Amino acid sequence: MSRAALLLCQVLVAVVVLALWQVFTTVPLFGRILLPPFFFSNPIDVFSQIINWFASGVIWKHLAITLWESILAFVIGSALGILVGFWFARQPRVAAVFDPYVKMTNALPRVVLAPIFALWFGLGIWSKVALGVTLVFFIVFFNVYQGVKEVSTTVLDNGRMLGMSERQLMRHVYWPSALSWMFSSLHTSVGFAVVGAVVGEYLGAAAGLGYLIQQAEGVFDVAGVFAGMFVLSAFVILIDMAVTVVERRLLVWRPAAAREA
Amino acid sequence: MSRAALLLCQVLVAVVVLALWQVFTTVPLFGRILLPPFFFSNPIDVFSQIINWFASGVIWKHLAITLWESILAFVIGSALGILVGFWFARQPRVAAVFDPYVKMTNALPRVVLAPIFALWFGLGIWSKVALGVTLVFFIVFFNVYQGVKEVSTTVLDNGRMLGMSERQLMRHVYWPSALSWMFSSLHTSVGFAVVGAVVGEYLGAAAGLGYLIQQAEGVFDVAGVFAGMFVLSAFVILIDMAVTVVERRLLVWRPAAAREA
Amino acid sequence: MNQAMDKAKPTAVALEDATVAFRLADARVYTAVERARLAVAHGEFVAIVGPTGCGKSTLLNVAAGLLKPAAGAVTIFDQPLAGLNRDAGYLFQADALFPWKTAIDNVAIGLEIKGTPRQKALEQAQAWLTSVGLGAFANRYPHMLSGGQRKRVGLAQVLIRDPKILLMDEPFGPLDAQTRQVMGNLLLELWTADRKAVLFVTHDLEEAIALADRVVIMSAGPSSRIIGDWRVELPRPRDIFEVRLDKQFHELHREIWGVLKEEVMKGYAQSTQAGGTN
Amino acid sequence: MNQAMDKAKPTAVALEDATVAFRLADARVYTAVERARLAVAHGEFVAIVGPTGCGKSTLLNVAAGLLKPAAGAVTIFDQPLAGLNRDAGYLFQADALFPWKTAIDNVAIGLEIKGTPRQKALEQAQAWLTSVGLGAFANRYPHMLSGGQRKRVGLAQVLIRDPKILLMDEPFGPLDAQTRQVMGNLLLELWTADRKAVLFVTHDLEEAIALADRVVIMSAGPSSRIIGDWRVELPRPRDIFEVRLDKQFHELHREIWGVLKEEVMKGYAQSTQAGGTN
Amino acid sequence: AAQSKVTIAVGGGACLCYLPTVLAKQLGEYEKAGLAVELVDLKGGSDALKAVLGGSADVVSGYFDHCVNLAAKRQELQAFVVYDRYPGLVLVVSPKHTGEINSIKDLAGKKVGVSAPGSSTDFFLKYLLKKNGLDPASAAVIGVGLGATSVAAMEQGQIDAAVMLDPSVTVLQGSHPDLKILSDTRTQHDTLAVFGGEYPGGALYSTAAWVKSHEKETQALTNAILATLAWIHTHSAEDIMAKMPEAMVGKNKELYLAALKNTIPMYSETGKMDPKGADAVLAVFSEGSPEVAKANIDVSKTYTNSFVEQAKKTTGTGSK
Ligand SMILES: Nc1ncnc2c1ncn2[C@@H]1O[C@H](COP(=O)(O)OP(=O)(O)OP(=O)(O)O)[C@@H](O)[C@H]1O
Ligand SMILES: Nc1ncnc2c1ncn2[C@@H]1O[C@H](COP(=O)(O)OP(=O)(O)OP(=O)(O)O)[C@@H](O)[C@H]1O
Ligand SMILES: [Mg+2]
Ligand SMILES: [Mg+2]
Repeated sequence: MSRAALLLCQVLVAVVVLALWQVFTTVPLFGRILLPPFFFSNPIDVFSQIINWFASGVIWKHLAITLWESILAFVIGSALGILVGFWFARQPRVAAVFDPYVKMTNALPRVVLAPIFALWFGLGIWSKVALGVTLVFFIVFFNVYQGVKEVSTTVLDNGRMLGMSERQLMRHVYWPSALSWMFSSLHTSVGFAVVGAVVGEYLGAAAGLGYLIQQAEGVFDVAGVFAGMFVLSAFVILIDMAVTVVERRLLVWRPAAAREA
Repeated sequence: MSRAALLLCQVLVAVVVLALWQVFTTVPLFGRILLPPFFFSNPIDVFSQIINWFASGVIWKHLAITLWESILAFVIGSALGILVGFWFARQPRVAAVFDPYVKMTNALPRVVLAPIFALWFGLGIWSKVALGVTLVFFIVFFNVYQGVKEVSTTVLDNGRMLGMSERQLMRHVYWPSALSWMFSSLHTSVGFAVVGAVVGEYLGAAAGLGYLIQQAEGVFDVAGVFAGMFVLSAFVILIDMAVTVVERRLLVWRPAAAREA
Repeated sequence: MNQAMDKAKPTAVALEDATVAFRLADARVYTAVERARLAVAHGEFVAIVGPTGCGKSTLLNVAAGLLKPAAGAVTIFDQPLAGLNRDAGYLFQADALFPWKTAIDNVAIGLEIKGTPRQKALEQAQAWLTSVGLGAFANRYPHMLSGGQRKRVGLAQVLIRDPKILLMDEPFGPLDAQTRQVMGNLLLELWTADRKAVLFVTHDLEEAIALADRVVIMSAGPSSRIIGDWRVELPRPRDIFEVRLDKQFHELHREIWGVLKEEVMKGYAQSTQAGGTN
Repeated sequence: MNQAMDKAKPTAVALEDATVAFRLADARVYTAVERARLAVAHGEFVAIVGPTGCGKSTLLNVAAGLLKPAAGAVTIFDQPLAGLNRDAGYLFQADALFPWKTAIDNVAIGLEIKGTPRQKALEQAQAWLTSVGLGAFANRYPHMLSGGQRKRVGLAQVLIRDPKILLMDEPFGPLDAQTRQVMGNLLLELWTADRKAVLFVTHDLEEAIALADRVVIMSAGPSSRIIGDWRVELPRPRDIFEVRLDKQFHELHREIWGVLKEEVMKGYAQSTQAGGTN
Repeated sequence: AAQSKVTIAVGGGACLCYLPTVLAKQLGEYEKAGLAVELVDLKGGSDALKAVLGGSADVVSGYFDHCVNLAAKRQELQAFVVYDRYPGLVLVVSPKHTGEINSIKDLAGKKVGVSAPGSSTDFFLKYLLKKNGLDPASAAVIGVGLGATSVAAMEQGQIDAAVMLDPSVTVLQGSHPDLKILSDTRTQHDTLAVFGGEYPGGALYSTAAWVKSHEKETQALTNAILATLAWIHTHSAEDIMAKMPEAMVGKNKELYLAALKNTIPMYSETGKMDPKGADAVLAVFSEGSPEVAKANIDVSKTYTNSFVEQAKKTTGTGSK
């Protein structure tokens, strides 16, 4: 499929979804409206809200804050996840001892922890970053941990026989080998970083898209809520593209995708 | 390290953490209490609360509901993630077209969607399950998708030359090959399933641990909040153990972990 | 050098001026095989010999339908090949066993795919493992087997399916000389009983002559071509070991070896030049 | 059969009654090698030959320190071996290149690890690639190379480090006869210039005799033992091809072959019995 | 008799302002009235309301102001029994900033916490600012939630002041006896001063359609609440606490008791809507939301006192 055809298909999907959304929220089918507008608004209202935001410029401040929080959460969370993942994978004893605790921590509802984050990090961006980090960290951690353990034994033995120190093994064997695991987790966690930031704002903030969404929600302005989520999602795609570019660069050595049947 | 030594180390870690917690919340250090008990309670109170819950038996009902929600969310979310992951990996065109939308959806803050879940699934367990599913699904999906694409080309070609149909390739090649990817994501998502259920309850419910936690929070009973989270985490370990048992069984064919240096 | 093509039997595999090119990272193109012309009749045993890296595996991949030639055509039993070659069994040069299946399951899968009941497939698989000398290793996973044992499991995996066309890429490479002969005889036996078309890549010229009806020589890469095609007129049935004592065998060996040696040295010189068709 | 052990030179690798056992899935134990006794003097070239699956790779793994023997001792330069054998370079039987490095980077890494500046390491790596006939393939990733080409990159990767002990597991397996000889001569040249201890696994008895000072024969598994140890008294320096014309060569070959053939047939019969030491 | 099932969505069950709904269940008043009531706790009033609009619950126990707010969205909601006569919103100054802020006028340019932007607390703040001659937008509004987060923010002085509800206010008062309060609508005095009449807080309401089609249930609910209100005003705070579920009281009984004592005067004695209060609600919201201001809302449609009056006629309860 060419790039143009692909783009066309993608746009088509969007158009169909939006059209269905518009129809289901406005035209009664079988005597009732399938998606009550009070809960779902409708695409036209949502888009006019988005345009309104951008036209008036109010959105930029909020968007900038949320993006900044997301990026920080993403970078810090992934960095920690990668570091701890490598560390655990290379120190099986440490891993064995802490394993249950890591899993327990992963199951803590972050929303409940919000007051503690607010206490420690204040009501500014850092409490939101912290929330995002707690989501991103675990996703990346588990994958990197597994990725390092999946290194081919032969290749690893070769590295060791070539005289590599633990650090050199890291750099020349474990790291490149775990990369595809890592990137898989990064694609997942981009979304979660944003979710963390927004939920954090939602629990207490002075600005940001989460704040905007909450404000809209408070006055039952569903169009505003959806508009906020849309803007958010669009920017996630941008961050994800950046991740993909890095991924492509780092994984040039792979055989091209499996040949078509 | 023997099993006994390992267990000892694990208990030691717990003891140290609990001791520090107790000290920091009760004894002033450098003129101030590091962890204000108003936000952190202290281990003794938390444990007496837990014992109280179990002694009086009130916890069972809530625990049962939350566990049931978590397990449903985990099973449904993983099943969907695996199915869609496989489907996308095998249908590169479908994947290319829907890729941005999947990523956008992953970035939607679930908390904001709670009212819609309530609308569709009612206030019973299913709206919580839905919330959990939206977390679990993406984690599993991204990993399975990547896992299927990582299948060794030679082994895949061999399967194809042996005359396997697409379904047989699935069963004999893609599935076993993607298993370790899948299990890695399952370990992550066990925690997220529970988080989803609890957050769902936290946002609106008549029972469940999230409900207990919310009530405790409402009256500033931090011990209750922590107690709830503890009970939760403990049960996550149990679910995770079940996952590990299945994993061990399905992955018997792997070479034992890399030899020690 | 007698360019041979048997017109009586149907052609199982025919490459017609097949050219294979690989795209390299820097957008350059490496032509591995150029205008290869090769026809294997049904029931014919063709050995391919050539210097390392000349394109033997590439040729088999083309015949298997795993690689599409950039130019030229591939026909299988006179049908143009689209997609995979469903009539062929392929023993890969690299390790291609399913690491998650035991030896016996690896072998049995070839039958199970066709719908043979599992129990029966396992019985036959056990018989096949025994023929390749691995009867006692049925329950081992591939990583618990030695290199030569893995190769033999692979051999059994391909043979159990009884394909009409056999593509074999150095099947006896990691085996000792003695086991090689046992396996060679096994292969010949099968082939004699139920004539298949065989494309057999090997580095052992003696083996090639001992086994094959025709020996095909490829030139050194890049742009490797088929530069020789000898018919081996030794009588059948042959015993691989005894056939080596035949005088005709030695003559043929000397003749082919002369061509081959020259070719290898040329290839070595070529590929050594840094900055060549990298 | 002259059991040989040169007492003058220091011993580079010594296995003393090394027994290697693998735990199988069902808690049974498979004894691959039993009480192997082998001493390789510094500067000695020892070839190991044996039926497939007898335990040759296992023996090298033990000498490399990758496998701990269940019983017996391993000493390297008269020091008991704990952990990895840091003096050894190991060319693995299986493909062990780093798939994420180009051919030249794969070779250069051996030097970079020691701290050689990258530029210098690359220059030397290019020189090594050229010696193994791959000067023009420096920028290829392993998956873009043929089986024989990958093996040669691996060879260069090991040789560039100039290790005191060389462990080589079928290094020339996937090469054609001609390239094999070129590589063999290259190896001999290096070894002559700067005598190393070499442990060389091969299935080609002629190659073993042509290259080695001693040829060691292993019995068929399970519980494989070293059953023969021949000193090759052919004069040095040797040309691999010409040495085969020597009369002594043929005598030795016949002698060893006799033992080996019997052993292989025994092994084949043993391992075929289903329900054996599975 | 077969009991009818009613699901009540509570907008945050822990808030003392919703106590009568829970207490009625504890006292068994619903059963006496012939209802099987399930209480479902939601995070906030607006979530409770959405649950009702979405059909997963029947009746909201939440702040009346949502009825007015939603009238602007052409959603017809109707309150039928009001159990809080004061809203219970308290404007508190952070202990760290006591010195700087002495009156509402000092809030200009400060950071003021509300439970969430767009919530009742937010509108209350804007109304107060306006009433004191300030621009409603002159204070920076920060969402801090209702619970521990808001207490933390106040304790640490991350915000200068906040609109809070009980028990948070009592918690702060406990640790800071000199806590500065700018407006305390838990009391009759401040409520009258701010709104010029009783101001409806918590109420039971549902969609007008539901009320119309479920008169029997509505009446039963009204009766139950009225009975509970009567019970509250004839018993001590300790008695009330003893009736409440343990999980809702928590371990800190003194705190709960103190908060409860602060709150008891808030509970309505009649269950009736004061029409002036309803107008005040509209005024408050018109201040903060142009949409409400423009909507031409007929407030009288958003509540009905007929069920309370009916209850009085038949049982005589609630008329103290
Ligand atoms: N994916 C690829 N990209 C680029 N070049 C390739 C690729 N695969 C193979 N080649 C090149 O094509 C040529 C032929 O490769 P092929 O594997 O067919 O050799 P071969 O004859 O099988 O060699 P050997 O005996 O060593 O296995 C080699 O020079 C190799 O480097
Ligand atoms: N991990 C393992 N678990 C169990 N058995 C093993 C394992 N590795 C090797 N073996 C067994 O040990 C024996 C020796 O294996 P090894 O790889 O040393 O053979 P080899 O002499 O190198 O054979 P080849 O020439 O085929 O490479 C074989 O029978 C093999 O099945
Ligand atoms: Mg090849
Ligand atoms: Mg071996």
